[in-house]
Amino acid sequence: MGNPSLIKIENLRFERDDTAVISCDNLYLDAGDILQVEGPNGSGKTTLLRLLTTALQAREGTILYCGKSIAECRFEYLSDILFIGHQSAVKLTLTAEENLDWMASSGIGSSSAVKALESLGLAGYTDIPCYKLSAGQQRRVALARLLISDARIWYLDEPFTAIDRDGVRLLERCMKDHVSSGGAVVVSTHQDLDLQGVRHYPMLGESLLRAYS
Amino acid sequence: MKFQFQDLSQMLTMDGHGVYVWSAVIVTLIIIIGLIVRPLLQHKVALNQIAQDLAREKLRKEVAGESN
Amino acid sequence: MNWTWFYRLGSPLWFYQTTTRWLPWLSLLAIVLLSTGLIWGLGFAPQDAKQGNSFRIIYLHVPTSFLALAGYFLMAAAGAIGLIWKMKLSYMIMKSAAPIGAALTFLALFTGAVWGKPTWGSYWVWDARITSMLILLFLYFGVLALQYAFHNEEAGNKASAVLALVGTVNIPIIYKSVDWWYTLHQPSTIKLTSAPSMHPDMFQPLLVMILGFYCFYVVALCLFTRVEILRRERKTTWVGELAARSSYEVESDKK
Amino acid sequence: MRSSASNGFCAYLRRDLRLSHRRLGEAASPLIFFIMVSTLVPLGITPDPASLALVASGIIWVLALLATMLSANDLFAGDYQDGSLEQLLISPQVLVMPVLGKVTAHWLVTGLPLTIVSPLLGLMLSLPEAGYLPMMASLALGTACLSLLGAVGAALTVSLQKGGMMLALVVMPLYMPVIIFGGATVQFGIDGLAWTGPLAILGAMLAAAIALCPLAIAGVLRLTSIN
Repeated sequence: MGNPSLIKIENLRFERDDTAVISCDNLYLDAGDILQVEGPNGSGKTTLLRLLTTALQAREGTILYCGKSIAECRFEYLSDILFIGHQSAVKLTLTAEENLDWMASSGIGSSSAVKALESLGLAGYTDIPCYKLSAGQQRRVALARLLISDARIWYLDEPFTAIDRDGVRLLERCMKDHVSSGGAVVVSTHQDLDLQGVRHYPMLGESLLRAYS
Repeated sequence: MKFQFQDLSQMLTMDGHGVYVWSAVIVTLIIIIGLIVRPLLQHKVALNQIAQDLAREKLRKEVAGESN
Repeated sequence: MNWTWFYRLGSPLWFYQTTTRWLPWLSLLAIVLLSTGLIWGLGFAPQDAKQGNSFRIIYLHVPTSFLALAGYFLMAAAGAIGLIWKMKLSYMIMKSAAPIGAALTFLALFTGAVWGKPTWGSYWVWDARITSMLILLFLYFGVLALQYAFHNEEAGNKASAVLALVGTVNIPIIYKSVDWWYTLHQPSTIKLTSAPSMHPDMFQPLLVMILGFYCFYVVALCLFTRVEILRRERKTTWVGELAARSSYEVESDKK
Repeated sequence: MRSSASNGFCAYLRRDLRLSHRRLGEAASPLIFFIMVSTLVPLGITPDPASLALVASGIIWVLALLATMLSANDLFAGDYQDGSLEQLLISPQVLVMPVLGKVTAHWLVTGLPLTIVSPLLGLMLSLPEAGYLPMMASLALGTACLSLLGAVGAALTVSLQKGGMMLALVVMPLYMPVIIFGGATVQFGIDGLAWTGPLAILGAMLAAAIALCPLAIAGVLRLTSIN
């Protein structure tokens, strides 16, 4: 037996008002992995990511982080993850730089905010309020967190929404750099990633599950 | 212990306080009975609903079985 | 320690079956107690020397006030059990207790107002106890409204459980403050607190009424909870069988 | 751990203050509401100073309560909509401190300005002179209490579309002790009684609220914001 996986899910089940939303097993994540969660709309991709980030609590099953249940090492686990969801958590009245600075000071990690924004193609836009930016640019502000964070595990929920082709390539490079330095990524997207060694994890909606059983 | 009124009509008027006493009694009774009847009706409705749902599902399964 | 009884208490099926057995007897007891108490109180209890016959409203006012308050604490306790032990049944009880409690609080206020008119010449006075009762009604409204505002039933249950608990912490504070406020502003013309020792002939029917109302409360709570159980457990086999049987009975009745 | 806890408090306090600074018009609206509605009172009742003096303390307190309650709804709504709340819930820190920071910011933006302009309202409503100091002292403590209680309501209703009215329903009964002792402090001052008594009780309520409300808010946010 080698080291335990970074993340391992055992028999996870989540229900909402007594109807099963997802049940998943056999999901593991090692350092250097990129895991692409796929599935039709409503199959529970977002729910899975929110379970992984502890925003939701599962009814049954456990999530193991380095072999320990995340309930036991919640603080360490949360310090080691970064989640970017549908909602970007960007405050529109603040400038891009202030947004990033704020995200860094709330425990995400620190390095130069402006540099990160510039390397995501936002040079010259760092000091104007975010409501003046386009949707794609706002998205880039949120994604700039990836560059300043020292979290090992990234959870990205539909990160390519509103992002142009250059942006997609940029983001893919970010992910590649991250995993080659020992990180891991879980990403939910319908897009085909232009990356080596992406593992796919199909999500089956509850209706599909029932049809198969 | 003895009946405090000479007859029922006197009990109804209660020396002028009858309106107050009896309106309190009537409103209380209406609400109490309502609190009992409402869940009883809903109980019946819920059971019928569930039975209908079950029957519909059964029908759907049969149709699906025939088509296969 | 054997805790199986505790978990069995949390089972909706167990609750449903047990109440099916006990409800008829309890309802009978409630009817007997309430009708005895009512006839005794309205017809046979001696009249009050000062208030005359209007005092007979006490036989409705006091039990409803008792239950209005006790019902709130019961609701909060059920909510707390739900939050701590994640027991589904206790959320159902909490949800059922809210409308019953609100109705009883309204009754307490209504009977109080009707009692007030002949006794002090006014339907409404800002007396400490009446005002507290009104605030209690508002607390019930808050819990009820919150319950129905959520699309997600679980979130609604949790939110209203927390609100009920926050309300429980606040009830003593509210009562004390309102009491203090009342003594501050007490108008000298109206003196409400007239509860000297009651004559036993007056007190006995009151006791019967209080007991009767408690029985009624349990019956109503069980009935509401049973409906809630059916709704929440509709996908289980036992509810399915129950529904099938009842619809079969209806069919055979028609024939 | 400790440094990160106080960090969370300061970080959220600073951010929320900066956000309201950027949207000064929105942040000032409770204050403007407070002043504007108070001019309705003489129009609705009477311009007679003697009659106004009788009700002035109560009206100022009721208006302060309404202004605080109306603004409490925005306490978590913005963060919920743009996803910041979710990030807060999964951040590795004790939730109580950021929550307390946010509530403090809310008080600094609503309760404190209300307290500062209240003498103006006292003037307009011809509040007797002896009432000014107790009014300001009680408003300062009382609005802090109201902010904390309002935040509990805001947390309970954060995921609802029409949270505003629901918030009012939920927190109004909880506000009543505050308004009783707040109004009494002013009245005691006017009547020449020892107004520090009710003020002390208001302070005790605030202390209890500071200890309990953030815990309740943190718990409620975890329970209900995730839908």
